[in-house]
Amino acid sequence: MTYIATYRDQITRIQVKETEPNRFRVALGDKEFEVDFLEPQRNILSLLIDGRSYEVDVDAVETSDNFGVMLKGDHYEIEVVEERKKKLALKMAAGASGRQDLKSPMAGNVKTILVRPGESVSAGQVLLILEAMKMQNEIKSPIDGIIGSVTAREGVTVSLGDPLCVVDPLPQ
Amino acid sequence: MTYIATYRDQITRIQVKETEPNRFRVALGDKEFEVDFLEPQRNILSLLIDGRSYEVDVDAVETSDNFGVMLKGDHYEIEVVEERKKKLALKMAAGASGRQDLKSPMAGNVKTILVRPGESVSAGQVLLILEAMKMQNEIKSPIDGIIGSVTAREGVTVSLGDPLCVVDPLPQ
Amino acid sequence: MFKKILIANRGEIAIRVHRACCELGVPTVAIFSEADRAALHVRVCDEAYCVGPAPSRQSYLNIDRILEVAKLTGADAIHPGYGFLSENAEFAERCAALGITFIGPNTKAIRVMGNKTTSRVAVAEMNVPLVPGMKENLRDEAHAMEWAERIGLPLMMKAAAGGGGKGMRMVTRLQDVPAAFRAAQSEGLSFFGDGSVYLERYVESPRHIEIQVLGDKHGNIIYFPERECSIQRRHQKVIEEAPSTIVDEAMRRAMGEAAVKAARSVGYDSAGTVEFIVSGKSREFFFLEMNTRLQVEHPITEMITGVDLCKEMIKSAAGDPLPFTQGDITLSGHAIECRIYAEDPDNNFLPTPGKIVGLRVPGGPWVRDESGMYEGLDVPIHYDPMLSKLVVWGSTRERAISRMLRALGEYAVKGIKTTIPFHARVIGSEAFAQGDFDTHYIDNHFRPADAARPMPHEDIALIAAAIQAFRRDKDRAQHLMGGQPNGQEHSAWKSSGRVRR
Amino acid sequence: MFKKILIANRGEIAIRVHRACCELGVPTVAIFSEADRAALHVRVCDEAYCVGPAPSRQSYLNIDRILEVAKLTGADAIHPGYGFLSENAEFAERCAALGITFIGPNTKAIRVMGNKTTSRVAVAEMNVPLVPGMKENLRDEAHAMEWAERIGLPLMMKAAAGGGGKGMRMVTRLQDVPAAFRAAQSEGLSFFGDGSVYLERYVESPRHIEIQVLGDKHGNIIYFPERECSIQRRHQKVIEEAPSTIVDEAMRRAMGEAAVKAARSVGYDSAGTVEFIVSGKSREFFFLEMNTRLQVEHPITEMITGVDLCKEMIKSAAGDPLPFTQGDITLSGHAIECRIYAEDPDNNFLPTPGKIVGLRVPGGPWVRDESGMYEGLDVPIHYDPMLSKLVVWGSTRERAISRMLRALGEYAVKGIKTTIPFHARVIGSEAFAQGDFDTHYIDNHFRPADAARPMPHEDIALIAAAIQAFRRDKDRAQHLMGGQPNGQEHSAWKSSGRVRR
Repeated sequence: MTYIATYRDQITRIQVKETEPNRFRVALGDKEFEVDFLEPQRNILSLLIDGRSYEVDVDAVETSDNFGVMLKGDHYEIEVVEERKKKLALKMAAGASGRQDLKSPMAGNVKTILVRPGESVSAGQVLLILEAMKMQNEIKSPIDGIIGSVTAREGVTVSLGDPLCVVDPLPQ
Repeated sequence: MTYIATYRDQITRIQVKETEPNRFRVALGDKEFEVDFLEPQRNILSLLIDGRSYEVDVDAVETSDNFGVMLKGDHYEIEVVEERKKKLALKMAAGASGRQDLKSPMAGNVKTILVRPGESVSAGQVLLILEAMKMQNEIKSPIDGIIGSVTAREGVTVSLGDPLCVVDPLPQ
Repeated sequence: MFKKILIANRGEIAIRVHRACCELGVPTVAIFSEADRAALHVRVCDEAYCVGPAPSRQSYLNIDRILEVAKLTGADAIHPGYGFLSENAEFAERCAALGITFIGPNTKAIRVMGNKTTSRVAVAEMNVPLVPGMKENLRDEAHAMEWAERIGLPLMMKAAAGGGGKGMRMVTRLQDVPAAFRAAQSEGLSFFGDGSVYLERYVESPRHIEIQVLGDKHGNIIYFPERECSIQRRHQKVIEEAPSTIVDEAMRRAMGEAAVKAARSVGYDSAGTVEFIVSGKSREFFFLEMNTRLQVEHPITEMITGVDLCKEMIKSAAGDPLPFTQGDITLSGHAIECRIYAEDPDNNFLPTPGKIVGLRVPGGPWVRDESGMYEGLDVPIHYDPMLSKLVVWGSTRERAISRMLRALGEYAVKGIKTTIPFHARVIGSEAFAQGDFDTHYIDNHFRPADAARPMPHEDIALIAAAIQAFRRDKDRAQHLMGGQPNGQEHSAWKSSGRVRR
Repeated sequence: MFKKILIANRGEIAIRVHRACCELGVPTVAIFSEADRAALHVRVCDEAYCVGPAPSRQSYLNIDRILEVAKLTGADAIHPGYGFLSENAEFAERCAALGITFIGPNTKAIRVMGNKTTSRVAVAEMNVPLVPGMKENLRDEAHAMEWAERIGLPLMMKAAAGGGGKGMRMVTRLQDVPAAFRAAQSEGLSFFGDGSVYLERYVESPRHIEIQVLGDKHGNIIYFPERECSIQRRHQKVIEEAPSTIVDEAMRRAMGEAAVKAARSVGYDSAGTVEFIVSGKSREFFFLEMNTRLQVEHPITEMITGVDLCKEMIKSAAGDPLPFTQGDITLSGHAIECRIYAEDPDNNFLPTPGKIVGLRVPGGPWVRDESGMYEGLDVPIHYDPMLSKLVVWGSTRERAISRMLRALGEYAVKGIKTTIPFHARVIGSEAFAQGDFDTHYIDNHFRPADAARPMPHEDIALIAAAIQAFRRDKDRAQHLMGGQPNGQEHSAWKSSGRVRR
């Protein structure tokens, strides 16, 4: 199988082949790796690559192509999509708008909402304040734009990934 | 629901009622207990009974009515059967023979088999030797009897619960 | 000794106190909020009672309900841990009124030391050095300006009831004094219900160094070697060590004796901590405040002295005289503590409540884990994000550092992000190795450099993600064809219990 | 220091050695058998290579393959741990021939001390006391009878190459001498390939007390305070503590000096242990044997002295002189170790290989877990059943005991039975509290009483089982009706991964 992996806007073509049970040959660009694979605990992998031992914590969700990889103290957010599917997605994305769906980065309480639908906001402006574990956290606008809808309600608890509000880009 | 629990040949009638989610009223003979129940880890229970906190490790198998309970360092092997089912089982058992199916008490290798089918054995006689973790363990006959069949084979690995051999009781 | 101790706290400190009680042979009563039914302290204590809904004010701060449980269970003492009711004089008095021993100092000590102004007055009378500044509160902006000119710049404007970095404003220009006065006053009012504000000199290259003291009900007070707590993020301690790299034997004795004097000023009779601000330049030390409770970072003092402070605190509350004198306290080796938080260090330390789906704690020689975590725990959103404290001891500071790096490397928490890797990078930094830091180190120097660090294992991360994608796709294909998934017990694409954005 | 160390072992000791290397900044190479691909040491070491199939002879004892891996990886030293190749002189020589440092003593020391007869001759020359007996091997039954009469009853008939309780026969009547001779000879032949046998006096109320020594390549040898290892089951150590309740300062020094003499007899230059048998009656001590490796129970010595023996052993092998002298070694407090086995103490200690489906390790002050376990590990049937060593320190023996009881209570291993509760009952026994035991205590006194102990929580066990049965039946009923199982994430009747008989 051939995949397109995206990490920090950098795109890598990866070929994966299972040569025997729990052995994989992986081509990363023009580099090739033989991988002795084991999953001793769910989503915790033990990889032996060229004799070196790596313990890799992978967080994956069934409905998504995003993998959160924790490896020797560093976290990598990687999107892995099958090559054909990725090409299709890229074509479609070319026509998509720059609408920003802001989702809650954590579970918490919506403390204060500072904007209303229709309001103009600039990139970096604080839109609302979430509270969790005695800490207040500001949610900022990623772009200059106009508030579309506000889903969050003050005093109401949100979970990780819940929609908070929508920012539409300024008309071109 | 009403159950019959057997622990060390002692029989107790137990009634269980779920009064609200995670709350149970349990009648044990003529004693009654209110139980605040939680299963924070699979098959590890946290029970609050009359304010006292108990952590109980329960080992259960889908196909069996036997529960292995580990509680404050002691292990209890308890059979819990629904009352009607138990009455039926007792009736049937009354007609059953005393045939002994010896099962392997652990995973290991069959080191030596000391008996053959048809051979007379006495209670406590060593029938075969199992080896695991560098230890040799003798499997003894629980009764005076005659060896029926021998399933174990020397040098072959067995798992916990695998049949080893059958001892038939002496004719009455 | 007490017959039964109620532990009026949660998390790792409830576990710590339970362990001490357990070793003393005293049964314990846990209290918990509705959000904490599955918490470890509920499971390990001998008894456990729910005291109210999730918000602290309705549960862990619910004095009436907690005292009810104490009466119901026959507990004759209450250990408050830290935070919550630990420095609440009213609670201590209500315990006393019911004949229940509050395991902490006398109420006068709590009251006097609980206020920055009264505590400064008290210790000044004992000739404990204070940061040059004022012993009264400011009346108004004009009064503030007058004092600012008298003390000289740079200055700190402080709320008298403040703490934990709240209600403080640094002032480097005289014209900023009125605004700082108003800000500190309003923060003091809103956070602590007290708008009193005062001024003091700002200490350069400031280090936060504190002295543990231990007193009994017979007038004995001793001090322990210092704790260095200058590694802070936004005024919150992150890493502590003992001893400090800038304190020598003479300074240790001087600070210890000053701490005992401060404690004597309020007849201190329990475990407590006298905090000093120390100039990294001149090595002068000044009294900051006294915490009238067991401190989060007490384990590092335990590791270098062999004294179980939590246990001695309980014994002292029970009326036992201290079993040792000042001369018995010796310093051996070096200890470090890292506070492990449920926060994402690569995302501005956002809290990361959620379910811990995998846990492997470090072990081996001289590694101590003080934790309330277990595999399967759902870390609630309602409380402080500290998950555990990792403590190591080594015969030298270098060995303690290498041991802490080793232990942090072993610590695997799956399901939520934690500050474990961040600690490893701080401890592994050159400035930490040199002992060359002050309280601004993390915010001003370390974090900017850390954000730009290289990520050397990108290839392996890509390989791991690609293999998991491959196995997921293979499972899906086999599932569609009605086949069996491949040999592994759990297929790779199953959720690990956490929803990702 | 070495550039890279290969660890020729598995289980907890491989982890222990890796931790020491990690703290010294030396990368490690793990080796593993096909049965151990999922073992923790494979996952934590920097590199890992399979050296053969499950049976030890084809993997962990496969000298050719292990040395191949060392060459391949560029490892310049090999740590053998204990067991396996740790006392194999041929292996040490083959390492040397390849220019690889064997982390252990010189080969002569291994050879001389590896044989009971040669070791007795060597230490006797240094005037180390021996159990009254013979320094040569028995020729035949007649010779045995002659010596038996000379030494006097009771006697021990011992295989010269024996160890671990194998190849030993106690003789209380002269007429049993010929049979004991034949039995010891045949066991010696079958277990160790050597039929040499000798006789010695049987020591009454015997205690097993041993002295850790540490030597370097510069002729320095020091000793450490003793370890008391008399709590044994079938001649296998179960619980160790340091110091011993029957050793005072003068006896400690005498035993230490004797141990150093024994070590000097073979120019000892590494970590090693001199084992003594001590009469609980007369307190005389006699040389038993010297183990030329790091001992399982080394951590208790570390806890009472602050010395990291594993690290010092590696440094000494690298040619470093010892960083301390005899006078620097001081004894502080008390330490206890429990060996946690995968055995069922209520079923004649049958081995319990299987999958660990839940694990919560004890933590908190002065608790040290030396383990190769993790949640999800399938404990293989091929190797020693030791899962971990639990070690505690306390300022007094009483505190160490209460701490060990507390830690054992916290230790939760789900999926396989272990000896954890058995340890708690031994440590909690009156005889242990009094320090009043000898090597026969467990087998002759404790176990009979233990089997008859009360089981006080039968009601709660019945309630728990009944509720789980109820929940299972409710789930089944709802499943039949097409409904959803009740709220809990995992339904109760699912297997916990273990098949029960």
